[in-house]
Order: sequence, then C-alpha cells, then structure tokens
Amino acid sequence: MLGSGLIKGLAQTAKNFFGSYHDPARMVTVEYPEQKRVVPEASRTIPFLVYDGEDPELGLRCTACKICEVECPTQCIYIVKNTSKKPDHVGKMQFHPATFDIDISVCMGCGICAEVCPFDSIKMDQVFELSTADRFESLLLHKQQLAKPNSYFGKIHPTEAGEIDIRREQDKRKAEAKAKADAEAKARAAAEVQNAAANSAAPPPSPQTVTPA
Amino acid sequence: MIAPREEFKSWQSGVAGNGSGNGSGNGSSYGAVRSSEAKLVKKTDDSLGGDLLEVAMGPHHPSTHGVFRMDVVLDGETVVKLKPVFGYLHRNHEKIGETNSYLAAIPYTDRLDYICSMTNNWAYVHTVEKLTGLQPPERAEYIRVIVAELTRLVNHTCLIGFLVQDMGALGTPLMYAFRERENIIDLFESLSGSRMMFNYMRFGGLRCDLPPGWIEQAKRVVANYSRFLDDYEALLSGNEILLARSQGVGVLKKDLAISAGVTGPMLRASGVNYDLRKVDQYGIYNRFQFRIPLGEHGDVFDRYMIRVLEMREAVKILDQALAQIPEGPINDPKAKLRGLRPKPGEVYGRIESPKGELGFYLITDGSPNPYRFRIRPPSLINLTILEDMCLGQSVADAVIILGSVDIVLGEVDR
Amino acid sequence: MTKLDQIFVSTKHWLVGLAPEMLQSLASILLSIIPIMAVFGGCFAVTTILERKGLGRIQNRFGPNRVGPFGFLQPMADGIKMLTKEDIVPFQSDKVMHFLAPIVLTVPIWLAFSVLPFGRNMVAVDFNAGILFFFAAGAASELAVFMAGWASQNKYSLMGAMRAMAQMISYEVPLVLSAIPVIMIAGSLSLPQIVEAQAGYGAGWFPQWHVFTPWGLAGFGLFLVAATAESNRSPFDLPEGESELIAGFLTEYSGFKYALFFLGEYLGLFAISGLAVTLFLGGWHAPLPILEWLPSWFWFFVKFASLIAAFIWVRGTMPRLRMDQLLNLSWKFLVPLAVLNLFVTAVWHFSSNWQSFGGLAARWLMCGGLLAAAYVLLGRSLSRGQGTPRKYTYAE
Amino acid sequence: MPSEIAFFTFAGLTLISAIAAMTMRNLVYCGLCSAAAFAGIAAIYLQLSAEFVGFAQFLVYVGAIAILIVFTVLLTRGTDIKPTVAIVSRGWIAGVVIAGLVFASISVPVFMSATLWRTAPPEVAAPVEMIGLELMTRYILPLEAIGLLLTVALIGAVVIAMREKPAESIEPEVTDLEENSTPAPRFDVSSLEVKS
Repeated sequence: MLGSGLIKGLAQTAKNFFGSYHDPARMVTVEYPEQKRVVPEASRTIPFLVYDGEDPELGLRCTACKICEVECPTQCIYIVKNTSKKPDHVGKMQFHPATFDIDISVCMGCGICAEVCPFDSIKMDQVFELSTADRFESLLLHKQQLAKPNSYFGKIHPTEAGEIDIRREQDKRKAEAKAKADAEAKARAAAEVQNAAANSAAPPPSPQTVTPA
Repeated sequence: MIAPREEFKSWQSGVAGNGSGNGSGNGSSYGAVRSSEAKLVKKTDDSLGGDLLEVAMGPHHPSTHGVFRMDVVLDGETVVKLKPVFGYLHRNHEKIGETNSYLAAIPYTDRLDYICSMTNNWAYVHTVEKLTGLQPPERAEYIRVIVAELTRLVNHTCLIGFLVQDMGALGTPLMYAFRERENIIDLFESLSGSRMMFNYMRFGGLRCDLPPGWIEQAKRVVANYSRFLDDYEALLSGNEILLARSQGVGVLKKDLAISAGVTGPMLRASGVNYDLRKVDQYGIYNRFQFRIPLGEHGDVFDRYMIRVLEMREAVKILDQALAQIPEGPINDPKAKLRGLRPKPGEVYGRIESPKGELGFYLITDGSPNPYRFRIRPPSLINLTILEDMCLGQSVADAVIILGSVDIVLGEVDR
Repeated sequence: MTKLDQIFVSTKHWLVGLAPEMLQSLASILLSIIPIMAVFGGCFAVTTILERKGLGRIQNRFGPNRVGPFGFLQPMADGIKMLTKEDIVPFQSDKVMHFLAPIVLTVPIWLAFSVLPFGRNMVAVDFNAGILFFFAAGAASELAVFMAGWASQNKYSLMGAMRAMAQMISYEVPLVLSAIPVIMIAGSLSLPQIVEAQAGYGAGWFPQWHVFTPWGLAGFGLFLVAATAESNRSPFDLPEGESELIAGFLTEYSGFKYALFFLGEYLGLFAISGLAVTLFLGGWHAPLPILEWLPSWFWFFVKFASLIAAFIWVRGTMPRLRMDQLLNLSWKFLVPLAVLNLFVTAVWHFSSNWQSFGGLAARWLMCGGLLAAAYVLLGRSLSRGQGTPRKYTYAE
Repeated sequence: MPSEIAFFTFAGLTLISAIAAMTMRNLVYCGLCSAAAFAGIAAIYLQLSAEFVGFAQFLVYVGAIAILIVFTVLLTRGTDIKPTVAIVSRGWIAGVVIAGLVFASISVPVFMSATLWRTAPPEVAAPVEMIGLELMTRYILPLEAIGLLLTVALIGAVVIAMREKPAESIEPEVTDLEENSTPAPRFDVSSLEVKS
C-alpha cells in the first residue's frame, strides 16, 4: 500500500545483490568451460557399448540380439548380426554385431535400450560435449566409437558396474565349475567306458541357453 | 503446416503506418473484422476514433511463451477480438504413441509439458496401470507423490517468474525461480539421470530406487523452499505495480470456467473446488493433510496467489511424505518391462498435473501398441478461454492473461 | 586543495593560452565540448557494463565476465558488434526519417549537458535561463521518437511511438512542475546559481541541500519518478515494453542506428540525473564541511553515480505499469502533488523567519504534514482499493 | 557580419520550412517541417539574446505544439488521406488577398511606430527576472486572463474527450459488441485447414 510494497521489493533485491557476493548458495551458475559440474552417478546422455578386456572387437558384450533396436522409441539404433560366433564371458558361443550404429542426432537419451539389454552391454554414457560442425557423419556413431571398456563404465557408474561385475564373475565361476564338473564327469564316464580315444572334449554349450542371473 | 493466410499477405503488402484510434471502442462491426481482406477495419459509429488495427502477435513474439500466435484486433490498445492460433509445435505425439510400444511412449510424455515431466510420466503410467491392473508398491507411491509435488513447486515458481516477466520485470523473479528450480532438478537428476526428460516411472513402479542420501537432500531443499517462498512473496505479493497490473484483469467467471472445461489453478482461482488429488484421490493422496486454496475473483492476481498458496500446501505434502516414506520394493512383481500386451479395451486415466487435469485416453486392441492414444492437455483446454478473458482489456493485459493461463506449447500442440 | 578542485578549469585556461590569439575562442569552445563528450561517452560505456553486472548480481547471476578483466571490455565488444552489424532499413519505411530519427534524438541531448555545473566553475555555458534550456533540449527527443516509430512502418513501432509521445508529454508536466519550487527558492533559472543557493551548512554541519526540506524531498521524489518516465526506464519503459511491443519504436532499428538510440537513452538518463543532483542534492557541494577538501567535481560524480545506481536498482526490481495506469499516475497523482508542492514551497518561503526551535518544528510539521496527507489521499484514490489484502478460502 | 550570416541562415531555414509545411502532401512531413520552422524562430530569438523567449519558444512550440500536431495527424489517420485538390487552385487568390491584407495591417503600424527608428537599447542584465517582474506587476491582468482562457480550453478539451458513460465495469465494450453482432465462433476451424 502506498509504495510500501515497492520498498519491500527493493529491500529484497538489495538482499540478493549483496547476498550474491558472500553466499555461494545463491549463485548457482557454473562458469562452464573453466568449471564443470560433477554429474551424479545416475546421469545419462547417450548410449555406449561395454567391452571386457583390452580388445573392443573381442570383448564386446553385445550379442546382436536386437532387443534395443526394437525397443528404442526413436528407432535410432541399427544393428547387423555377424554370421560368425565367438565365446562370451561364460564361454558360450554368441553372435556379435557386424554393424552397430547409433544416430545420436535422433537419440533422445531416454535410456530404455540400457534398461532392456539382457547382456549388460549397452549402457548410458555421461559425455555431454557432443557438438560437432558436421551434422551427418559425426553424429552417426559406429561400433568403434561406441565401444568403451568396462573400466570406463566402472568409473562413471561405479555402483551399477560393481554389481554387474560381481554377477558376471559369479556366472563365470559357476560356468567354470560346471564345465569342470562336466569335464570330470565326462572323464569319469570315459574312464568307465574305457574308450578315451574317441571322445576328448565336452560338447560346446548351446548359445540358446543363456540365462542372466 | 498451415498455409500462409490472407493476413500474412496483407501484412506483407500493407502499410503499417496507419494510425489507430484511441477513442471509445463501442460498436465495432464483427463481420467486417472477419473478412481477411481488410486489415484495418472501418468502425461504424464512432465519430472520434480511428480504425481497428489487426496485429498478429506471434508466433515469434517474445511473450507468447513459444510459438503461439494471437491474432488480435485492437481499438487503440484495447483488444476487441482475439484469435489464438496454435499448431506451430505439432510433433505428432499421439500418432507416435499409437505406433510405438507402451513402454516407448513414456519418454515422449516427458516432452509434452517439459517443465513437469514427472507428472506427465505419472499420468501415463497411471492410465496404463488402470488398464492392466498393476499396483505400484507403497514406496513407489510415496516417491511418486514426492516427485509430483516437487514438480508442482517447479512449475508454479517458474510460472510466476514468467508471469511477472510478462509484466516487464526484467527477469529478476524469473531468475530467482530458476535458481530454486536448479536445486529441484539437481534432485531429479541424481534420481533419474536427466535434468528435464526424466523417463522415470514404469508401469507398476519406478525405473530405479532413490539413491542414498536423497531423502535428506530433498528435506533440505523443501525446508529452504518455504523460506524462498517468503522472500518471493515479499518481492511480489505486495508490489503495488503488480497489484495494479493484475487485480481485476482477465476475470474468468465461475460458470464460464466450468463450461469451458478449465481445470487446475485457473479453475480454482475462479472459486471452483475441483482438485483431482481430492476428487479422485489417486495414488496415496488420501493419506496426506493438505487443503485446496480457492480464489474469489478469478483474475490474474487470484491465479498468481492460488499458485503461491498451492506451493505452500505442496511443501506441507512434501514434509509429510518425506517423513513417512517406507522401505520396500519399488516395482509390482507382476510387472515386466517389455512386451506389455493389454487385453482389448479402453481407459481414461487422469491426474492433477500442476497445470490442470492431464488425462490419457487409450484404446487397446491386444497388440503391443495402443490402437488410439489421446492426450487431454490442460494447457490447451485452458487456452481456449483466452479470448473471453482478453476482450475489452488492453494489449498489455492480454499478454499477462496469456501468462497467467500457464501454457507450455509442447503440451498445447503435442 | 584548490588546485585539485580547479585542475580541469586551470588546465583548460592553460591550453587556451597556448592557442594563437585568433583561435582562442574556438579553442575555448572545443575544450568545453570535447571533455563533456568524452566523459559522458565514457560514462555510457561504463554504465552499460556496470548495469549489466549489477542487474546480474541482483538476479544472482555473474553478468558479463568474459571480455577482458572481469568483463569490463564488454562495451567495446558490443560497440564493435553494433558498428559491424548490417543496418537494416525496412523496405516500406520512410528512409529519410528512419535515418534522421537517431540523430535528432542524440544531438539535443548532448546540448543539455552544456548547462550542467559539474564542479566549481565547471559549466560550459552559464545561461541566465539554463534550466529552461535544459528542458527545451530535452523536448526535442519526443520528436525523434515519433519519427522513429512512424518511419519504421511497423505496427509495433507505431504503437511504441504513440505510447512514448503520450508518456513524454504527460511526464514533462510533473518534471517541470517539480523543478519550479527550486527556482522559486533559489530565485534564479541559472543552474550554477541554484547550486550556489545550496551552499553552506546549517548549524555548522547540516548541508543546506534542497532535498533536506519537506518540499525538496517531495520535489526530489516527484522529479525522480518523472525523470524515470522521461528517460523510458523501467518501470516506465512502456514505449519499448518488450513483452508487449517487441521493442516498441526500436523494433526496426539495428546496427549503428540502434546504438545511437541506446546512447541517446543513456545520455538522457545521465543528463536528467545530473539535473537532479544540481537541483536537489546540492550540486557539487560536499555533504559535510570536513569533507570539503575533496574536489567539487568528485562530489558531483559521486552523487551522479549513486543516482544511476538507484535507477539500476529500481530497474532490477519492478514490473512495468500499463499505459492507462501510467497516465493516471502522472495526471492524477504526480501533477496534483507537484502543484501542491508549489504551494508548500511558498509557505516554506514565507515562513523562513521562524527560526526558533518551536517555529522550525511548526514549519516542518505544517509543510511535511500537508504533503504527507496529500500523498496518502491521492495514493488511496489512485489505487482504488487495490492492495488491500485478499482473503483466500481453503477447501479440505 | 557573422551575426548577419547567422540571421539569414536561420531566417532562410524558417521560411523554407514554413513553405514546405504548407506545400507538402504528407501531413506528417508538414508537421515536422512546422517544427523546424518553430525551431528556426527560436534560433532567431536566441540571436537577439532573448534567451528566455527563445528557450520558451523551443520548449512550447517544438516540445509541445509540434508534438501535438503530429499526434493529432496520427490519431486521425491523416497520413492516409490522398489529397484530391491541386495545391495551386482558385482558392489561392482569396488566400493571397487575405494574407496581403493581414500583412499590410500589421506592417503599417509597425512602420509608423517610433520603435523602429530607435537605436537598440543596451543589453538588459537579467532579462528573465525582469520578465517575471513585469509579468507579475504590469501585465498581471493579461496573464490572468490568458490563464483563465487556457483553463477553460483545457476543461473543454477534457469534456469533449470524455467518454459518454463511465467505464466502471470491466467489460462494457464486450457486451456492446456481443449485442451488435452475431456471436462469432470462438475457434475458427476453417483457419486451420490445409491449403494446397
């Protein structure tokens, strides 16, 4: 009334003016190129492919099952299955992608691909400096650009990666133990039959029976 | 796309330097205004005044909150006719929903009203849950209430910032609003991974559980928020200029509001007690003590005040929810992520989004994607009443009336 | 002390003395004009960056901080940008008027600086009717705004120009009316003499500035409000109200012409702030006798800068009025109050011999009470019930 | 000599502006040219060291009257009116005769008066103060009369411009509009149709 509200408002802005010099909570701006926010662990931008070991081609967890391609809301994933197979972490023979492309100009970073992936292969990255001068080639990421080591995954999503690593290690041990047991049983059976010359190895595990824990 | 209309042609060829009358504005002929040939329309029986001036405000006008256009006919500065034109941001949302799976529609709902992605998610999963009978566990319900009320805080604060910006306040309240919003979207980011497009809720539950320490951080944010609201009100609520600009401006009568299907704070500012959190009691809203503030005059100031008071109530709900939240699972054990194929049928689910009643209408035919996917956007329905509120007011008022409607063009045009 | 005080004056005299006899008058003129243009041109640059930084801090932002140390070279970057930008002239516009408008705006405002006393003996031209000259020079800016709005052939420009003219005409009345009491008391239209009239200290320490009297305080307030409106500053920036009229009469201007308008608006603000300092804040006089050792021009610029800061502060706080409310404020509030202030000033003048303690108190009470009562009554009638707290019911 | 050059410059400027104000077809130009003529007259006053009158001339004529002229032109949409009558017409003859008569009736007393042949008095020391004193003593009656006249004109203008009925309610004009015309559909679907 009669200007008292205006005075109150002026006091408020004055408070904010002086507060901005001593109260860091008021200044939420991050001066970007010099400072960068520490992104929370859950943060996600675009997908990437996880590989184990050193070789991106050999260690790629993806089995080209195409679930992510089907579920992707924007249909920005393009996968071509390779005809050959290679063993996965538990030693089963799996298909692997010949082509795995993600058009990140279309990708909206929803993370559904990472959620539906049964092989813990596609995960959400945290890079955000993605701008390029080339609209077409640079924004279409191929398998080589998408593949990143498991150690990187462990660095950006430590909790989730730790759980997955433990689970995969358990699977591997179980599979090894099973293989060992199988081999022993086979050997025993072989010894019993006393026909060692004919059979020397266990049959390879069928690729269809992959069961994530 | 909309073809170039006659107004545009006349806009390009016509001379804008024609004066407009400042006299009294009675007795303009409506019929003449409608003929798109004439840009300046002769008034019939006004000896003093000049002609009517037709201005296309938008779609790139600074204060139409996006690509919205108001074709206004002005007598001096008084609005005698206003036609809202929208569709510039049409993104085919409903058709995409019909071709995608049920799961794949969730990230698209984030982009409806991109300030309130959480409530959009909730409205959609609430509808599908109604269809499939999935029941989220208690912890998930609490988290939903918490994020929805935080969204309400974000939306109302930003809306007030934009509204006062439309009144010409050089962005100061808006910057304060964004400062506080930052705290809340930091919370949402640590929860869902994204700052705006959360994609957080799932049928029968949530995508992921709260990260450790989240509740404490949320409690801190909420405690700060009531302090911030006091400051915000000290800056705005008593400001004589704001009072003069908003009181008695853009009055929406109760009957008209009801018959036009207006919902949300706009309806409550007109004095109608209708809040789906009380009416439907969806989720677990019946467990919390909160009240519904009601306006009396239905003007811009009431719409502003109702939002402030709603924020204070939201803070109360948040206090209760954050204190009561139990441990437990966050997903219905029956729910599965992929391959949802509901039985044929139809369903309409609605929640009280910060802007009003947000509803999803689905017809299913047993296939993995809905047969019909329809959204009832509160922004659009509330916008249809714009002309009735703006007639007889000045063009500066039309701008703040539009601001007080609280639209997001992503939701209006879908 | 005197040397420092008169350093600019003596430098000028020394430089004029260096010039040949024939050119001395010309040199004197040039040496009066060039420093004014340099100082206030520099003030313009500094104010733009300080305003943006100040507004940023008010809004809890950093403000511009990228160009140069702390962003202080930002005005140069802006200037280069403005100069190199394409000068767009709308196809349908009136090209001559579109070109002339920024010039017509800027030139008279420069003239207005010539009568302001920036320090002891520091006034370019001491007109007998200096204050009248100031207002006359300011009057030309209205024509420029009209020319800009009309020549652009744009509906928003035209509406902005109409608003600007209505606003400037309306606010020139309270502006002049609130300056008249000062003329009445000082008994002169010459600005240096008005400053002289505020010299001295009551009781040895209390400055005799006009603002420390009831009529002066009221006049100062009225003057500031009217000055804000005259210089199109928030909350009276309706002519270019960006939320309604895009940019008002500036909509179709770009590049250097826009920069000239920008310059003109800021110079107008500076000129009118300088006048407010001269009329009400004691001009170049120090606030306390013990501070008199600081040079007079320093005090002028301190007061000047604090007024500019106040303008920036107000701009960062307040929303904008509507056109009819703006005119109502002028005609129904400021003008009656200003007229009453004339009367109060007369009362103050004729009661100047009430120098006893009781007499002083009665004089203050009478004048202040009259003004306060009018303020309350006029304010009440203006707000017409607005601002009374509203009750909101709650449904459970 | 320089003062004469200045005088002729200002006088020429004033005359050219005045002629332009009479002959131009665009009313806005006319208004602006008349403003220039006023400014020229103010300059001539200043050259005669009549500071107060010169500034007052500028303030009142350029700052207020010229503005009002262009404002009126704007409000009445005068810029659009295309003149149908040629500038030089038969009406001119009468105009020239009247102008001549007026000029004669002013110039005769001027030339007859003794002031013309008197030498210019020395410059007055404080003209503003003297003007004030004269206005408040000797010319108090004309001043009051002019003030009264202007007040009457002001009130008359307000009365003319006042609305017939006070607009107290918020939407009086809307109801009028609704009554006078068939209510239009609020949302015009046809406008959204795709045109090929």
